[in-house]
Amino acid sequence: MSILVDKNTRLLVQGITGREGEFHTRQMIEYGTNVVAGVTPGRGGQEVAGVPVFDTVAEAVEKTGANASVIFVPARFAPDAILESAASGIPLVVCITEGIPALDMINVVTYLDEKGTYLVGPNCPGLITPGECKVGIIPGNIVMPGPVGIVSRSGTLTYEVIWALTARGIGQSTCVGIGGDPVNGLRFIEVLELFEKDPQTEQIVLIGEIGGTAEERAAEYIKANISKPVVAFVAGQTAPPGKRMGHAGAIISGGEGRAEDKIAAFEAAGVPVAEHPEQIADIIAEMRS
Amino acid sequence: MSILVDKNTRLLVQGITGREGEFHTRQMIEYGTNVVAGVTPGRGGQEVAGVPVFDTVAEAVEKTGANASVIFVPARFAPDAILESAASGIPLVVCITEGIPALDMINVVTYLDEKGTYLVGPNCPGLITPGECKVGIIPGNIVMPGPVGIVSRSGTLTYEVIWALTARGIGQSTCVGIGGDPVNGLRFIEVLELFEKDPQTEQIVLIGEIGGTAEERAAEYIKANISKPVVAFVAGQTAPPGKRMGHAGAIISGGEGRAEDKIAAFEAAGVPVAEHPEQIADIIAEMRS
Amino acid sequence: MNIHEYQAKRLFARYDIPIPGGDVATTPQEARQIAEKLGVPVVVKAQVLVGGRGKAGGIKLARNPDEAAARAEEILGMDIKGLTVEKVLVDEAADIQDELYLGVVLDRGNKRVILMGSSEGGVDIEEVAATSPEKIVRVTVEPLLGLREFQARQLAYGMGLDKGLVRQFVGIAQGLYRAFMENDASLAEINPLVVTGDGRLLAVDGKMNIDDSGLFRHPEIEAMRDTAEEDESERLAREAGLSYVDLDGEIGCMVNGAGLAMATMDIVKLYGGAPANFLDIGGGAKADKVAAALRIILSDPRVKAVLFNIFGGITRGDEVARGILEALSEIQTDVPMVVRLVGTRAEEGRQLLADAKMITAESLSDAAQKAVAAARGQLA
Amino acid sequence: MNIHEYQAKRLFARYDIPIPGGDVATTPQEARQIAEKLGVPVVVKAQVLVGGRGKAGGIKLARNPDEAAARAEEILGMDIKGLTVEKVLVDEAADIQDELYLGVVLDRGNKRVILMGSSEGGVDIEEVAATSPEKIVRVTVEPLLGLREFQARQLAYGMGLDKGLVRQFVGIAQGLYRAFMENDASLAEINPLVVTGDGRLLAVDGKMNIDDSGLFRHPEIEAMRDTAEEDESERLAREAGLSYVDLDGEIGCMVNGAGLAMATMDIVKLYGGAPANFLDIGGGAKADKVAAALRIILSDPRVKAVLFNIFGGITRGDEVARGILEALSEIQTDVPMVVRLVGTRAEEGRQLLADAKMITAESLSDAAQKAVAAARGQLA
Repeated sequence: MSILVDKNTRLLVQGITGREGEFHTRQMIEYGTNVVAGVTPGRGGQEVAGVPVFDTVAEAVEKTGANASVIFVPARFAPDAILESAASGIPLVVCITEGIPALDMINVVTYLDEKGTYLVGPNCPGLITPGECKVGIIPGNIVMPGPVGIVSRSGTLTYEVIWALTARGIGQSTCVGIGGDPVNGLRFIEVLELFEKDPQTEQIVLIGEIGGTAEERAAEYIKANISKPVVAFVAGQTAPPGKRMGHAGAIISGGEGRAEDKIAAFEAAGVPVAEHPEQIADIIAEMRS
Repeated sequence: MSILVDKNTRLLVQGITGREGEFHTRQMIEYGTNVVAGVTPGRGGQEVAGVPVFDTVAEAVEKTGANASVIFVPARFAPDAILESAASGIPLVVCITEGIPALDMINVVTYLDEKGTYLVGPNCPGLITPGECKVGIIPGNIVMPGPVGIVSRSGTLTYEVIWALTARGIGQSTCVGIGGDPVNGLRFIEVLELFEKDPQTEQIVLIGEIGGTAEERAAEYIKANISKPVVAFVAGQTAPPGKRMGHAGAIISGGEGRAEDKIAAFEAAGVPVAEHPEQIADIIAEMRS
Repeated sequence: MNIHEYQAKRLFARYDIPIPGGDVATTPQEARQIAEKLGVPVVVKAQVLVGGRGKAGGIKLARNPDEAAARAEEILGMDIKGLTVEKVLVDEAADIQDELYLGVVLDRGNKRVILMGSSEGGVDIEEVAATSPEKIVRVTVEPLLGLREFQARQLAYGMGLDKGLVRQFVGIAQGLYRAFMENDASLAEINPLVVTGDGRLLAVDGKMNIDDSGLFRHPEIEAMRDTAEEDESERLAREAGLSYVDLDGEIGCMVNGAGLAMATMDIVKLYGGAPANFLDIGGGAKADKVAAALRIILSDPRVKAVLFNIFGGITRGDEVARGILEALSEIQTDVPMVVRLVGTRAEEGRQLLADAKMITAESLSDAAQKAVAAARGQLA
Repeated sequence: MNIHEYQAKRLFARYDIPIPGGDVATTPQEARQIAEKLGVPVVVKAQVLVGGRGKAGGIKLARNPDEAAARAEEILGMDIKGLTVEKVLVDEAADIQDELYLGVVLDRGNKRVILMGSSEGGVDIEEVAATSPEKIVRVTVEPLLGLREFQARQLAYGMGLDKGLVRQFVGIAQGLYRAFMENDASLAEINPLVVTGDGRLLAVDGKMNIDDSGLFRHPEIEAMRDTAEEDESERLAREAGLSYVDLDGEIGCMVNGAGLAMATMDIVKLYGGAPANFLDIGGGAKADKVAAALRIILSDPRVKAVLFNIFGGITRGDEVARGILEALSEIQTDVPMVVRLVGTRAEEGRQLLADAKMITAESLSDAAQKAVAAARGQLA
């Protein structure tokens, strides 16, 4: 078992004919992901990496039975791409694209919530179920199948943690990068809930960062609802207020979003907080021993 | 029993300080309706017909526990008034106002559907549960309590039918005028469903008219779901296509909305269709004998 | 409210929808000048607010300015379904390779705005819907999202549009949707949307209906109202705040409430008569409104009897009676009148009318039968 | 991106929000002229993109043009939290009877835009939130509906606004909401919104932050960017497409990925150092971008050591190495450098750097500790 993606995932790639889209399509196929369709308007009938390309998502879904999509289109077309997948009945949409205006995302996530469509991202590395399915850009060579579920607002920081776990021989059930934007799809809570229900997952790693209050909410949720051990990490203890630290959502503002508050919330919920990324793996290893 | 309104209805009147609002508030109180609050922005603290006036619906609900509202404000303020009631948690909103642009109503009904708020109208006479509660402008002196539920797109035509029933000694459970606009709240189907569940209601009268396909849908629904006898009437058999017959929604256009199609749909569903309003009462009387 | 083709197309053009060059003429000379200025073959099109112009001979091709003047001469003044042609549109003749349909309408059943497209343009879309429904593609607009690009593309691909035209089509669909929404339309239609020989899309015909309830916020559209095209009675009724539709029968009807007014018309027909009009005086009408209504009814020479059917709620029987008397004090008429007053102050109303030589009736059936008999001269 | 008070207020004025008369001066003479033209007492306000101007002496009253010039003289050139005042706003002094707060912000937790109002204006709203949270009224905007009038009224009544001011307030709230939405703002704030002695509402101060991701569709706002106010390194980084924030420490950091960059800063601190910057070179950076990044880091004289932490995914270790070598070929520097390369082509990268006298590290902890030691001169 695992969450969100597995061997049964039939993936559609939006923006498959673009440079990024094509590159990562090849990487995903190489990893073993079942990429069944690509979509680029006007390119219907072509093929990319052996994958048939369609003009519309609706047609691609009809012809190939795609049940997940990943988006590699530029920011100004990405909201439309997300909506197109959701409107076509795809239950899981993963948006890698960075730089989508936050106000555009409000309407998009509202619509997806109404439809019951899962959105991962935007501005995220996607997700991977080791040995089964990779959707997005998380390097396939650092993961291994195992018991640890990872949910993170970050990209490379997540790779760092995966790397440290794998180096200690501890595999992962599913690694989910939920992205660094202020308005996004799945949050910590929804992913925690999925890990709680997943029999394969034994421990959970949560990687947060400054900005917003998602970590505080997650801490409360963990205390009330999660029986599995959780280890947290919060990036940005040294970040100054009012400055955007790379991610659109990584900013301390309006008196909220400080790392210290998030760490305090986790500690109050009984969740150990690692001091640096590699320590996460140490704590997990200790828990498992 | 009855549907939608009864002795427990605590009514709020939006636009209570207007000419129409005040007149009908007095009429409703005279009939025995429990009018607990009025709302007119800027007039908070005043009284109309002994009813306290508030500046906002939220405050009125908080202070008086109103659980239904009726709207007598001009068309350009009515959408906002409907939304204000729904947003304040009122479960039943009745909008008498005529002349609200159809496109404004699309967003309004979408929001109310999401909230689960019932809307009766706009452009309707409201509803009355004889002997218990009158919300709107249906004359109280023509109704009497009894077994017949009435749902209608019309106003005075409904009075005509009520009059004919009462004249024959047949009372009504609840009479609901759903209004003559193309985009409105409750439709025939929703009200039929309520009548089907209401133990007091033994027969149902459905009064339709040209325009749209609500009658056709109702006919299908009756065939599939309604066990109680229904008598229908469709106004506008002599109406020419392309002309709006008074009600914004009463227009045959785009090949739909003809009386003959509606009548045929009812007949196909086994619903007797009266040739003129008074005949409805005759058919009901026969059913009951 | 309906607007003319030329008005609709000018409005569409404001939303970046390509339309043919052209202008409106009210004389053959103007038509010639427009054709000269355009310098290409033109189409001369009657501007009347009714369908079926083409079949009636209201649309004609002209290869040069002289022909344009001649065709305009033929069309201007023509009677099309009872309306006199006062204006013609002189448009560049398009090089038509293909004809498509694109429309934005209100889907009342689903309480949504929808777009419809079809590869079968240039004919009545209802005909296409009846004969080849699979040729019509629909997308539903989510109120939260508006019309999205992907939906416009779905329409385009669904219609089998050439890939090279999709981008143009998306722009046109979005423009038409905006024209619909921003003007409180109930219909906005391009039929045909033409594919030209040189691979462009062109809105050759345009139609737009505006929601009367939304007109208050569009004074520029209200100003487009062609009162010359309006029936005189309907114009007077509109100005008096009455809901009135002129019909062909001989029994004038005055009723309070739209549904009851239709039911009254229907029952007149049921008993062998024919209604001369639909007329709803609305709720709570005062005497002056009633008087105006009666004057309008009596101005129709076909009217052989008048039927008053008033179910008093907010409307008061005595007010209605006063209005009737007011109108009759000015107008000499022999037309027999049947009055049915029920409800609020009906008794007072009946007393006021006692001296006025009215035929009274208790029930609606009774009133209708009496009106039919009266129109035949069998009563009064 | 932040814009100046005067820019925010001019933008607000386009949405019918009343603002005081006034203009911007860069010299005392200009300030005098503006005050003359206004002909009333004025307020001279430093225009800097940082909070706390008032406490720093950047806002001063002037009763006449001479005083305006004198106050401008004092304020221009002043240093406020490291920024030099280049411009002052000379505004009519308002007759302040009461000070309110009105703000539009993005509520990230609920994925909604909200409006906040408070009767406690003129002070930091976070302070109000901390000390008297009941004084803050909030309404949440439904994406389907936008800000509705009833919500603006709820705010007004909730703030205890005088009834006579509610209509004005509703207009201002709707204007501020539109200014927020139509300009892709993340914050739009009027603080204080002043009630004047003659019963008007006036936006005396204004603040607006714009979502960088939305800037592409607002070139007129992009043009408001005050590069003079921008840190030179941050400007260079922005132009190179790098995500960079200048900090006070001594260890320059170059990392791929925002989260990892923050974690790298944090671990530097954990081991007793202090980061000189946040720097994310992004995914898949090529050599030239890496070189630009290194030039920016080395231009900071406080930097005593550089830490490269690259976890290769899309980013390739060899590209990063080439960029480092490219920059070092131009710059003479003695600053010690610690390199940690992991992942894609890390080995190739390490080989390329073998001759460059770099300190290498395997783990992030190791790298951080070595960088801290190097900055102290204990390594290299």
